[in-house]
Amino acid sequence: MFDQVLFYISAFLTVFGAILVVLERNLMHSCIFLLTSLMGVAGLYLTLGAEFVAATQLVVYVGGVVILMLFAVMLTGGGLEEIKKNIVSVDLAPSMGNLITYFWGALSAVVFLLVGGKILTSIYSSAVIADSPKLFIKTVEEIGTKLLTDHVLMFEMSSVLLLGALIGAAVISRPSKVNIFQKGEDDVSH
Amino acid sequence: MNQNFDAYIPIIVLMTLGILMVIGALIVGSLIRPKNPNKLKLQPYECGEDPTGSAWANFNVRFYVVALIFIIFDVEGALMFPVAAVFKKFNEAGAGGAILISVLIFIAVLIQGIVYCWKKGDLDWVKSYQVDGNDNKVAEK
Amino acid sequence: MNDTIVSYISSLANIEFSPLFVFLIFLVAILIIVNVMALIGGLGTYAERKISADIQMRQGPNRVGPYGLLQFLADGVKMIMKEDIIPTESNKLLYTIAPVLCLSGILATFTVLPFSSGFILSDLNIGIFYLLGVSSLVGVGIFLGGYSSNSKWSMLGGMRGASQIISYEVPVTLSILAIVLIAGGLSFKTLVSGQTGFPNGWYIFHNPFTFIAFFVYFISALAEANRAPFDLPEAESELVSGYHTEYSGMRFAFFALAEYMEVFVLCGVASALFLGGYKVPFDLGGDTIIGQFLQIGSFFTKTLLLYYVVIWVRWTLPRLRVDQLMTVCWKYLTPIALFNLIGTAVWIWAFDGKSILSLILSIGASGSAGGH
Amino acid sequence: MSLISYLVISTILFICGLIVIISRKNIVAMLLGIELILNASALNFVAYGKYVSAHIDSHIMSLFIIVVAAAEAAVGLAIVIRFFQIRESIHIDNAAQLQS
Repeated sequence: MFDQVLFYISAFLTVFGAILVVLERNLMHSCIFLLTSLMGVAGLYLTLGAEFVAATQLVVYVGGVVILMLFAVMLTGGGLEEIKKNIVSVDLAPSMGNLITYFWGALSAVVFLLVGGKILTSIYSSAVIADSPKLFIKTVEEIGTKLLTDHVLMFEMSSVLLLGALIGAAVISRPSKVNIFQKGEDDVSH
Repeated sequence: MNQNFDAYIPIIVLMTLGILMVIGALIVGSLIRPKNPNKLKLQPYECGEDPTGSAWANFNVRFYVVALIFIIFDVEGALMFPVAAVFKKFNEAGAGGAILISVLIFIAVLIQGIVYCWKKGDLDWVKSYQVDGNDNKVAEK
Repeated sequence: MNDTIVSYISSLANIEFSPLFVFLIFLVAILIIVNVMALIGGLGTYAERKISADIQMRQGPNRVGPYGLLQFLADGVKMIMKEDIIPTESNKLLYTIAPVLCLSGILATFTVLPFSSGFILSDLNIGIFYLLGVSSLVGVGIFLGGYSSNSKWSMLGGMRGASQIISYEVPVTLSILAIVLIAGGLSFKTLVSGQTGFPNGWYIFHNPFTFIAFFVYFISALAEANRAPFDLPEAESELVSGYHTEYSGMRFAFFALAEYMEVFVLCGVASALFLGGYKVPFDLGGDTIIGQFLQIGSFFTKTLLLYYVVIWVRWTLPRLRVDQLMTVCWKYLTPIALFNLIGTAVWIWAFDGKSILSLILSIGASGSAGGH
Repeated sequence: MSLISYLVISTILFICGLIVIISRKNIVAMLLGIELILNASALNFVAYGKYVSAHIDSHIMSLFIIVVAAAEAAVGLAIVIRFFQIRESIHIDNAAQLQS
């Protein structure tokens, strides 16, 4: 019984947060609604029996990515310039091309919709057939075992990925030392 | 199977309680507390002066670099936790050496990252300036 | 399968509860815990003043109730009667949300805090990892509190607070990983049950690396909870009051309450991971009700002793500078914690997970056996 | 509480992320949209893992999606901040040049 309650609460948080990320103009608020949505997704992981993934979602996203986003918004001017544009938040797409391009565009959109709908319905119908929930017990230890046996290459490669990300991001965001000296020389001349 | 989900009840209840406590205290307080705001009271505090400009100005990029190094180590910790949880079992089964090596490789790769940032001075919070005789700022080293 | 307080009670009384009863038992247990924690948070402010008065040879609060014990209630009444001020230039939504995030984040950690072997709300398989994740909500709350006020002092405090909390999470995580390696599990019951009631079985004395890891953890925990000597986010002599400069009345009270409860949680984790947690010597009382109360007493004794040390440190050491703070974290604690982690892993592999005391004893035994 | 409900939720997440990427002109906001999309994919992995294959590999896949998302956020935001330092703007239309 309670798993359904948990599911509905988490689903509400996820969808509500995601929609408000779209509609909210203030970037700081968007970050907070993203936080809501991410916590909702963590709750959905719990209903799926993926405890460890849920906790990782909390640790990495809530503790890391969201704070990083907030810092970035701070450092780039607080997201203030965007607030006072228009009430309907979604910007209109710039108009380009002529009637023929619009015709072909509409036609291809219809084709895409049909193909996509076909794929989606087949996915959903196959999903109904495969509807037999199985639970994992002690997911942490299974994940640990898998990480050390079958997926050990991924485990090691992820450390290389993180190293690359760390060095790359540190190099990119490092304030250039040349500027410091130039400013110092400017101070002398004035 | 039902029992499994019961374990998550306290999480939801406690988080809701956190929200309700704040709302409840504010509602109860609104019945008894005074409410006579004036313009000076609603100003941000700046030691008695009129505040100049918004506080939402640009900040030092150092804060960001620290957050950046943190997030990498955060993810590393998240990946290390399941491995650490099974290390003992593998060791008891006699496979400790191989596991130890793979864990050590994982950590060693990330130590290179922190060593790099250390060498390049990203871990220094503020680059300290020294002022020479003519009031010129000179970067250290 | 996750053990909960309900499964403990049903095993004790041999009854299967219906879902409604399960929920009610949880609710009652949660209300008890939250009330006790709020009391500890309130008494924390009292203890802080009394101990500081003791250290500075003053009287401290002594008017309200016996020995001034009811001072925190008087403070609470004062707080709730204060005017609720929201600065005009502030960001209303974020200003309201910030204390909620701090309080919810801390309250949610009580889910896994092990008061005794039975009285633990729910012993999740991912216990300690969950605690780390949820408590990082506090960092977001502090940052938003600083940002939303649109005051320069708050902004500085919030930025400092967020970067300090996230930085010091790295040594905390690494020190905890060293213990997880020894215990072989993430749930708090696994972590505590590997230890014994006497200090010789505590993980802090398991090997030299965990002995260092305890101090790394404790120092970092001080910084995570914004306690002196790491109380830069609210440094009252430089930043007025830091991230909660603009907060008044109950909103401020919730920030303060969250801070004091966070100190308790971090001390509780330290005592559970390093100091034997709820373990009682000779397993007195066993699994019965009396045993549970003894275990709760054991846990609270250790935790409150650490709580005392935290307050003691605050009134003894001067505050660090921001650059010193970052240097301590990244250039000292993190490398030491990494070294501890590697050292513990190698120790377990080399000595089959035995503790240093049992190694010495076995060497002594074999030595005496060889002598004969 | 069936597979379809999870798929619907992840579809909504994905579409919201896509709308954010298309409609917002702020680069940080576009990164928010990317996070939503990555979450949708990770959620799909776990949902299929529970209902279709009953294999723990799905959890590992979503773990790595989270790892990649964190690395992506770190590098992406670093680029944004560097861009802001050079151009004093984070409007995507100002990023039309490769040279500074």
